[in-house]
Amino acid sequence: MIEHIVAGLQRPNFVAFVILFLWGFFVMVTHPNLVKKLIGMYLLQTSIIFLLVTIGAKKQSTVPILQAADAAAIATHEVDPADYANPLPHVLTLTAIVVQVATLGVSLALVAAIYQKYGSLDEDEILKRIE
Amino acid sequence: MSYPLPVIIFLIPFLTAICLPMVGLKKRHWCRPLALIAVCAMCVAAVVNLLEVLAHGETRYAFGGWPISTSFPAASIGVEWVNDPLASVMLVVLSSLASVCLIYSGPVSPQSLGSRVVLYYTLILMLISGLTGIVLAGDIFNVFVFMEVAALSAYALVGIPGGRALIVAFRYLILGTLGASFYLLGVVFFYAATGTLNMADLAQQLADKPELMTSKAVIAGTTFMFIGFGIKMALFPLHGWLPGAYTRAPDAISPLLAALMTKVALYGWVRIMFWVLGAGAEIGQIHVLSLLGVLGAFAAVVGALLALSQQDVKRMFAYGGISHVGLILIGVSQGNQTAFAGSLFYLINDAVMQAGLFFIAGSAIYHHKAQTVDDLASLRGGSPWMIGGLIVLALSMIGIPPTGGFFGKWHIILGAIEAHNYWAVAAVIIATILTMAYFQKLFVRIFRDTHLPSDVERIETHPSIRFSVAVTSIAIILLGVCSDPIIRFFRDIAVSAGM
Amino acid sequence: MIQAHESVIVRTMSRLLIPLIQLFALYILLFGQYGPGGGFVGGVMLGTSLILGILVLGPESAPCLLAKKVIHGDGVGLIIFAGVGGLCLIGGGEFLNYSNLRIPWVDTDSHRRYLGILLTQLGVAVDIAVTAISIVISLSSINDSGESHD
Amino acid sequence: MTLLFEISLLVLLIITAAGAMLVKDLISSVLILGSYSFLLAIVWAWLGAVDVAFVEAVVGAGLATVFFLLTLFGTAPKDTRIRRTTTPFVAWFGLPLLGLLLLYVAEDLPRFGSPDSPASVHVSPEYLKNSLQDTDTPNVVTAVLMDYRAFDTLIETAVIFTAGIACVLLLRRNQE
Repeated sequence: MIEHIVAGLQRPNFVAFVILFLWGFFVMVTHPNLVKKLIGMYLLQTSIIFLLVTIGAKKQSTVPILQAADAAAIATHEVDPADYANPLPHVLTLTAIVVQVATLGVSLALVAAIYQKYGSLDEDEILKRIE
Repeated sequence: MSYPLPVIIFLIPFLTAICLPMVGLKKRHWCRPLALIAVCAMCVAAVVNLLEVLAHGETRYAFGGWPISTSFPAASIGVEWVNDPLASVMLVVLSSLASVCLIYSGPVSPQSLGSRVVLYYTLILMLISGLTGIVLAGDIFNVFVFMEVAALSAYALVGIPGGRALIVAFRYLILGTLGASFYLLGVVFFYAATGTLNMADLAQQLADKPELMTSKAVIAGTTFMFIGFGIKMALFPLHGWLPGAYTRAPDAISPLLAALMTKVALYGWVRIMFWVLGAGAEIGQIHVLSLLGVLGAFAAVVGALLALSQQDVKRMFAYGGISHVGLILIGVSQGNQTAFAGSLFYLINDAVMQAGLFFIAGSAIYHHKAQTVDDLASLRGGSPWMIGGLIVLALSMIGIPPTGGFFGKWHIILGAIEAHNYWAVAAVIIATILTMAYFQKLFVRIFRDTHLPSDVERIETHPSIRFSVAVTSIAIILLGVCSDPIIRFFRDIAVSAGM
Repeated sequence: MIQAHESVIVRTMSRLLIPLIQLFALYILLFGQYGPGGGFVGGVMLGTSLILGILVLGPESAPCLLAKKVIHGDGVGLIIFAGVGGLCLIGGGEFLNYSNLRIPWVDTDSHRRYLGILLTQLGVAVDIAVTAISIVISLSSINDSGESHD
Repeated sequence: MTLLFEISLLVLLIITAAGAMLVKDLISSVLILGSYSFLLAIVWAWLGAVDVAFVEAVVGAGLATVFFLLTLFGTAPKDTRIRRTTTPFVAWFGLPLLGLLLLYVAEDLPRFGSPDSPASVHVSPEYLKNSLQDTDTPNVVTAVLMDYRAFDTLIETAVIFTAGIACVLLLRRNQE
């Protein structure tokens, strides 16, 4: 069991993902302040995207934009996928980042409407003002 | 050119939703009829699609026409839709219930919307097209994006009445986004382990390389996807958002959410569980199906127990829905054809029952301002038709023969006996008894005082409410009467699911 | 709405910056196929240029009035995107299969797909810009409502 | 790019995230979140995802911070200072356990940057090989985003459209 976890620690990216994911999850679920919850939600979503892109990354690989010089190589199908980063995770990340901001927009609209009605951003304060 | 009907079914509500804000700028009163026409057209197209699929079997639709230049078996290059019998049946149920809910939402919609009623109907149509996408999707990342469309419109629709609804909507948003993020994490783990996003291709990868099934990445992916779907389908420990959301939502939206949101999430999990992972998946030597059954049993019993202790009518029906999700999970996890067919049939019945119950709860509030169980008595004097509908739906919720609910439960119990899981049979029976108890509490309050209260004069219920309650009650009885061919139809779906 | 910023420097600088941001956004949008960038980034930058006008130059300024007119076109970007997809469907291919776009002077499939990608990027950019501006206007109209009723 | 640069970038990332979550004043924690997004954009650029770095810088640091600050300017200043919160015992015990479980899972994930990991062998070579002939667009990410998986992006734009409509529906209830 221990050597599995030590093997896990060899990957700095995955360790960073785990720390961000759990901390964001913790703040998002337990913090009383509504805006702080949203900051935790933001970090949770960015940590998942961070893991997605680290899976697509390759050592010694350039940006997946085929330069004109490669046009000849591409014509004869010798594009070596190893020297370009994997484009698919980047597409999923673009979609996930924009979903994240859309969710953030709606949640901040809800927070603004709640503040307009109850005059506070703190959950316990709001619950007191409901009765 | 592959068979375009599924895309047309999706495009009808989608394009109407896009054009509604433009149309609504000038002609605000046009948007409700336009939305109704769109959903009814979608219903007709879904029935035609069902007949087509029954005649010619499953069809696949590759967007952008992308399987052409590759050697891959499935079109894992582009995004793909799978239009198999189960998906087309779900489409028919989804579109017919959505049209009945839209008819019902005429008089009951929140009145203080003013010019924003256009956006209200846009979001309803976006919710319906999002759910259609989940039902038809053949690509796990596509399911995530459709889930976000449906979820975002649901958060805003729940928050419309303002005041306490906003707080409940915010809680629903936090838990919903948590669910979607866990699902995305599951997708990331599956992508890391197999490199593909297409369900058919993923299933083939997992079948070709057996050691992949027991690799920790796939097990973690399955767990995260299950937690994500668990939150979306309000499985018992993760159901925190559902009672508040359905109670505080506007009365026109509660039936739409109650009937469709959790059921489509359950359908999504069944599709991934059986068509992608295969029924033999294990999480660390614990057979996933038995784990699922235990969680389902726990959810069924505790859901019905919580429903017993509720005072608010809508909250009681919401907890009833949670217990039914648990019941369906019990059926799905028995691993044999009878229980699987029974639970899918019960899924359709439960969608119709939940819609009907929330129609009645909404009409009680609309006509008699009857919020809690105690003041339902005025319903008896005011609108006897509603009481008739309530009796039929209660029979189906408990599971009495003429209604569809009985046949679903009956096949789940048969399947559980067949699989020798007697604790599952016990859980189903306990849940039934508890459901009987809380409906008995409901009917005692209605029929307790023998003399008719004199001051309650006969209220003429709104025709569209009477129509929607009548349609759901008749649908429940029809489902019950012709349950045998439907169950046989679901049995050969179970065969294709690898049972 | 948020009142005009009090310091002259901020107002004049932002009045200078807005056209530059828009120019750069258009460059990013149109050259999204040759380098990094594209529909999403170009759209957000177009939106941000008008958001700068709303936040800094006050309600009566030109960018703010333009923004108020723009937010009525909610679904235009999505209509462009789904319209291109629909045209391919009508043209006889699958939905969003750009090689079926019936464009008269274009003959090779790959060039049709190139134009299809360009059109959809425009659709995405318009949609994101309009939504960003509409969310900012909604969020900035919280405190001027004063009384709260539900 | 020595390993030292990568490790320091990740450490900086976690420090800014910690700052964003621990700071008591909401407005400063939002601004630290903006710097977190900026650092994340650098991390994307280092991982070879240039398009994503661009979007993260514009959308993450730009738009998200504008949304946060607009909401906070709408509230009274007394609300932006939040009180001390006590972390429940289960958090100190449960979260590290979850972390160890996740690290235990990490062993089966492909090694960072290995060119023969399943993700970069199975489907993505097709994109790299065919995208220039099929779509004439050198930027493979845009080709995949707008053509191969165009339906995802269409629904993605629908998500943004829905978010815009939802914000108007929730907030602008007093215009008419």
